[in-house]
Amino acid sequence: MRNKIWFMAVVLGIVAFLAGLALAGVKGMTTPIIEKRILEQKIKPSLDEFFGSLDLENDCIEDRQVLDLGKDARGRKQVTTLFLGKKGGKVVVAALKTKAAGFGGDIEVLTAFSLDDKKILGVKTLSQSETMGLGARVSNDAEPFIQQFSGMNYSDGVAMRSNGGLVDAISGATVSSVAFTAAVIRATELVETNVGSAAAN
Amino acid sequence: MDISFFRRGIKLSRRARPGKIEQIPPPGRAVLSLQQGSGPPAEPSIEIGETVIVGQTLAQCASGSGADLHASISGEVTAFEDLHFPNGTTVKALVIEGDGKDTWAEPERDDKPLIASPGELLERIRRGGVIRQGSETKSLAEVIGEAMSPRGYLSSTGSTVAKPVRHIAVRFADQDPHLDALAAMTETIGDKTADLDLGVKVLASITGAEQIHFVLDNKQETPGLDKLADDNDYAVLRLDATNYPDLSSPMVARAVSGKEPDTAFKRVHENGILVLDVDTVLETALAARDRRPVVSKLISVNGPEGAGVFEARLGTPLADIVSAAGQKKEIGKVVLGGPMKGIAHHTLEFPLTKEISGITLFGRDQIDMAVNDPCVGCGLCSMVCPIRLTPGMLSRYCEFSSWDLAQEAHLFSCIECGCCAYVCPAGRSMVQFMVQGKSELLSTRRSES
Amino acid sequence: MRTLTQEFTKGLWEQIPPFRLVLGLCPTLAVTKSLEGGWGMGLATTFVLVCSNILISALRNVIPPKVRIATFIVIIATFVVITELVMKAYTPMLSETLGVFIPLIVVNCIILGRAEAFASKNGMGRSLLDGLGIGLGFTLALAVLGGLRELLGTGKLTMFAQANLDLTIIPLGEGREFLFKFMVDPPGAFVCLGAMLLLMNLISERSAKAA
Amino acid sequence: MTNQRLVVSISPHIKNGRTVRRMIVTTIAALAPAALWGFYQFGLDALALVAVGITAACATEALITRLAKKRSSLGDGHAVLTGLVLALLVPAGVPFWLVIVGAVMAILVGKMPFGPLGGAPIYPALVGLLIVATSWPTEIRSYVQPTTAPVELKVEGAADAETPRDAVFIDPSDEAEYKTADLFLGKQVGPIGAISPLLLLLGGLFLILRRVARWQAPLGFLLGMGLAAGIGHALDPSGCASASFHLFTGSAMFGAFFLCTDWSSTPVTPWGMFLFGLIGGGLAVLLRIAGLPYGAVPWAIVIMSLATPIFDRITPTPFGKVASHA
Repeated sequence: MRNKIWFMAVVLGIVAFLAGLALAGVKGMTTPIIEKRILEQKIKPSLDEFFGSLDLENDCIEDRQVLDLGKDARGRKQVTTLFLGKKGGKVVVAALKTKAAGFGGDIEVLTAFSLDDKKILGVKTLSQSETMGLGARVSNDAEPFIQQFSGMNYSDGVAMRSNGGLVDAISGATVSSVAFTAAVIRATELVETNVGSAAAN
Repeated sequence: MDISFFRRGIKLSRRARPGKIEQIPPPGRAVLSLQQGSGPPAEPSIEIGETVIVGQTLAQCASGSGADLHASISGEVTAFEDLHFPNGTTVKALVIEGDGKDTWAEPERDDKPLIASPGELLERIRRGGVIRQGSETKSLAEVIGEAMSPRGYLSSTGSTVAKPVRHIAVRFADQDPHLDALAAMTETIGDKTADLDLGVKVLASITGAEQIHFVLDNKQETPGLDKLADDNDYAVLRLDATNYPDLSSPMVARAVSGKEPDTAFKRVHENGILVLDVDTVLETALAARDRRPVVSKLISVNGPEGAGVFEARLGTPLADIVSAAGQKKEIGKVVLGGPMKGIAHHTLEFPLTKEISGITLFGRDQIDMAVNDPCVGCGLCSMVCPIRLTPGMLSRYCEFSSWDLAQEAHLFSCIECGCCAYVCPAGRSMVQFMVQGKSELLSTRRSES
Repeated sequence: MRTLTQEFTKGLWEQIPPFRLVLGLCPTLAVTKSLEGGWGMGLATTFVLVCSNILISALRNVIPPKVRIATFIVIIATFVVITELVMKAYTPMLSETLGVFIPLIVVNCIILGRAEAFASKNGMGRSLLDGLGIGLGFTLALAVLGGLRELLGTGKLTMFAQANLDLTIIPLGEGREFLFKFMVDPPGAFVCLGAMLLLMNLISERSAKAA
Repeated sequence: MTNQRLVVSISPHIKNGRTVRRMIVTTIAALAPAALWGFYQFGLDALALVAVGITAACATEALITRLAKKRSSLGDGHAVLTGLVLALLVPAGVPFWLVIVGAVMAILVGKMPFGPLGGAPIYPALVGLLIVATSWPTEIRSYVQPTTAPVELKVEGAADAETPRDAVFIDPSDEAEYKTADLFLGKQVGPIGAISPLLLLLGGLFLILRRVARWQAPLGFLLGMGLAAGIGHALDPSGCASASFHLFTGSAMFGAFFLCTDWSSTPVTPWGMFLFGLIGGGLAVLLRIAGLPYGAVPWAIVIMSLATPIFDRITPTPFGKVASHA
């Protein structure tokens, strides 16, 4: 009997079915925990740092929105999360996560905006894999390169100095600096196009 | 500088030419090996106790493939003796106790040898005991036979197509610039140009060669030869003998024909080019015209204390020749042949045979022992290898028994010239690896077939 | 036939996976940047190994021989995904450190190898001990390698980052992250692994001589 | 003359007296002018670094041979050469311990596991150099202003002195500041022994004339760099500096004559060596354009070294063989 095709199919099917059940159960139990962990451990400290002094009315982690960024070159769906902070019933601050290709891989950046005066509140590297000692300096919050974004007016657009803007690169790490700046620029564009409608909601 | 940018091979210093050939008197006792050159030993045709005169046939080649052996002194055949060759084989030798009279056999002179048929001439050469000198010492008759119809040889490609001999190249200087027997002979050739011409013509008649080439060292001044070449339309080629191994058979073959012969299994002559030394050609002439066999030999001695070119009877103890050269001090190493390709022997108590073209002596303090350190990969050997192999890799393949790789890397094309070992900074005995690898491969091949 | 104790202890020295079996080298080289990575990976593998060994041993008389590999893979993959999800939920930092190498446990030759060579031929008890022994041996090897590399590379030992159990063995100057970064780089893994293999061989050679 | 003990050995019975030791001493001698220029430019610190590098390399090798109970291989001078090359390839401002670690790693990781000499797949000094360069990327860039540098471009936030290559990478218009003649004569910021293309060129030619090195690999390397940089410059002058700038800065000359001509880590056949150099040179320029912050030339040569067995397969057709048969 053990060599019959139907028996093999049945055994394999049962094993696969039980495995599927087990996985579905575990997945159901762990997904909410995982999501909460990511938000709390990676985003919240940064948001607290940027918005902590503003006495926001709401918890921006709770009031997050998922932005659909369309599809990338390979046809995969791209999304990012937009965090909005309200004061007096009005959306005053926003933060979102963007990424751009750097020297050693994607650089993921969280950019926080103050919407009233169109200023960048701050930027923070969430993840990067740049050359240590050079490009990796983008993850150091005290780096002048990172500091220079705070308070920058974004309504006219952010740009590198070589493109006629105000951003100075880290010496010896031009690629990483450009990538980092590109991520910030992308964030400003997204905020400009999306926050108006988001605030109306 | 001993290594050139543009040319493969190495540059060796030239010895001052002695210019004069000294005669060594016939020895009181001559030991004549039944095997002269590679090939089967000859069968003795006389008994112990018989009295012989110079030039009398002592032994004949059995299969008709080798060369005969003749008495080099007159006297009584007293014994058969075991002779230990440097390559480890033991061969029977005939001992003649001389009577001091040096009686010569009456030559059967044939004034018009060129009328004789090629087969007859070839037989005269064989009976005259002529041996081809140079890298592969072998009966000349056998060499010619092989060149004209290669048989019994397994070629690397498996083909056994007969090729006519188109070129005969006559070498007037030794391959190794440290030897100068041929050069001395060339310098004193004056009255022998007729013999030379005859020898060349005999060979051309046997083989049907179309073109004769004289290969000379570019430092040799040879008005007689030039005139001979002019009169007979022989090509003269001058090479620099200090560029070792430009005078070796494959290189000479390339120089005369413009084509590179396959050096695997030493089958240079199969490409229709026969490279011979001048003394072989002269011996050929004597054997064909005077029916005079080979009983003496030119030998170049090169030692720390004395040097010179000598003519000695076959069977003369090498020690006699060496002391005639003025060598008195203790010797550390005896090499039969030149320093680049000669074979070291453990004793001077060895008779002169037809394949010995020189003796190189080293004092105790002059011996270069192979250190055989691991290959450092400097690639100098690849730079000098005249066959364009990568000896460094090859030696490692052989060292670590990667026989298949060695064969793929054309191990059998190696001509064992020794250039790689000469330049190797790690002191590896490259030639030993190659020789060992070849014999290992051949014995496996033999046991497989 | 080995005794039950030997079944367990063989994985700790005699057949310690990366050095003796020379299996599972991919995670060995990739995740041993830190002590935590080493033991984390080791324990995750051990868990999968033990679970799959027990289950495969239990089912060994039911599984048709022709589809056994497929079945093994399904079982192993299930445990791997469970491990991955649980680690993401409860030990997120460790999970991030190990990254893609947790899902890659599926193709770890040790696990499939033990399933094929041992669990499918032996009873559940023995399979459990075998899985545990080999798994702990793997954990030990990875932890030692990871600890060594981390110590040389950064001067620290991360016991369990989530609980802030780091030890600074060699204090570094202000603003410096690495002591000897080469050691935590991939080539350093090869050098360390080579050094440990050398050491293992020296020790066993010496003990063989003494015996 | 009878009954003496005679030596029997295989041919050839003479040698040209070339030994590994002599060839290494020649190499060291060829490096000497560039090293002396480095000492003059960077002062006693540079000299001390070189001394430390050589001592550390020799000590490590002596220790390992003793521990392994092998014959000491110090005598061939390769440890000295390794320490010297390593120290000449670092800037004069690096801390001593960095050179020591580099020399120890060069011998321990790069040389000894592969046998005393001749087995190393990568040039041992480069192994040591790249290990320390990846481990301490900031320290390895401690360039020092030389005594005679005519151009001093300071970029904010940079180390003490900026190499021409870094300056031009950040701002391509700076290339005009550097005179080709100054660069060629060795008036520039850079590693101790690699700043003077002129002296390195002379040393390299000396090596080639002494037949310690062959000309194919250096020619190929310089050609490869020149071509790649020339094409790059023609296509995009702001993205790629001119060929002469690439050839005369960084360790290009050093790499061409002293790294590409190593024994065990480079091919031995003529075309193999030339292609090794050619591709290596192109790769070096590519790495520079891509912005590798340190060691484009060493990295390029290391990468090529790993491909050496492939290049070694490009053997010439042996004498008398038909080309297609090979």
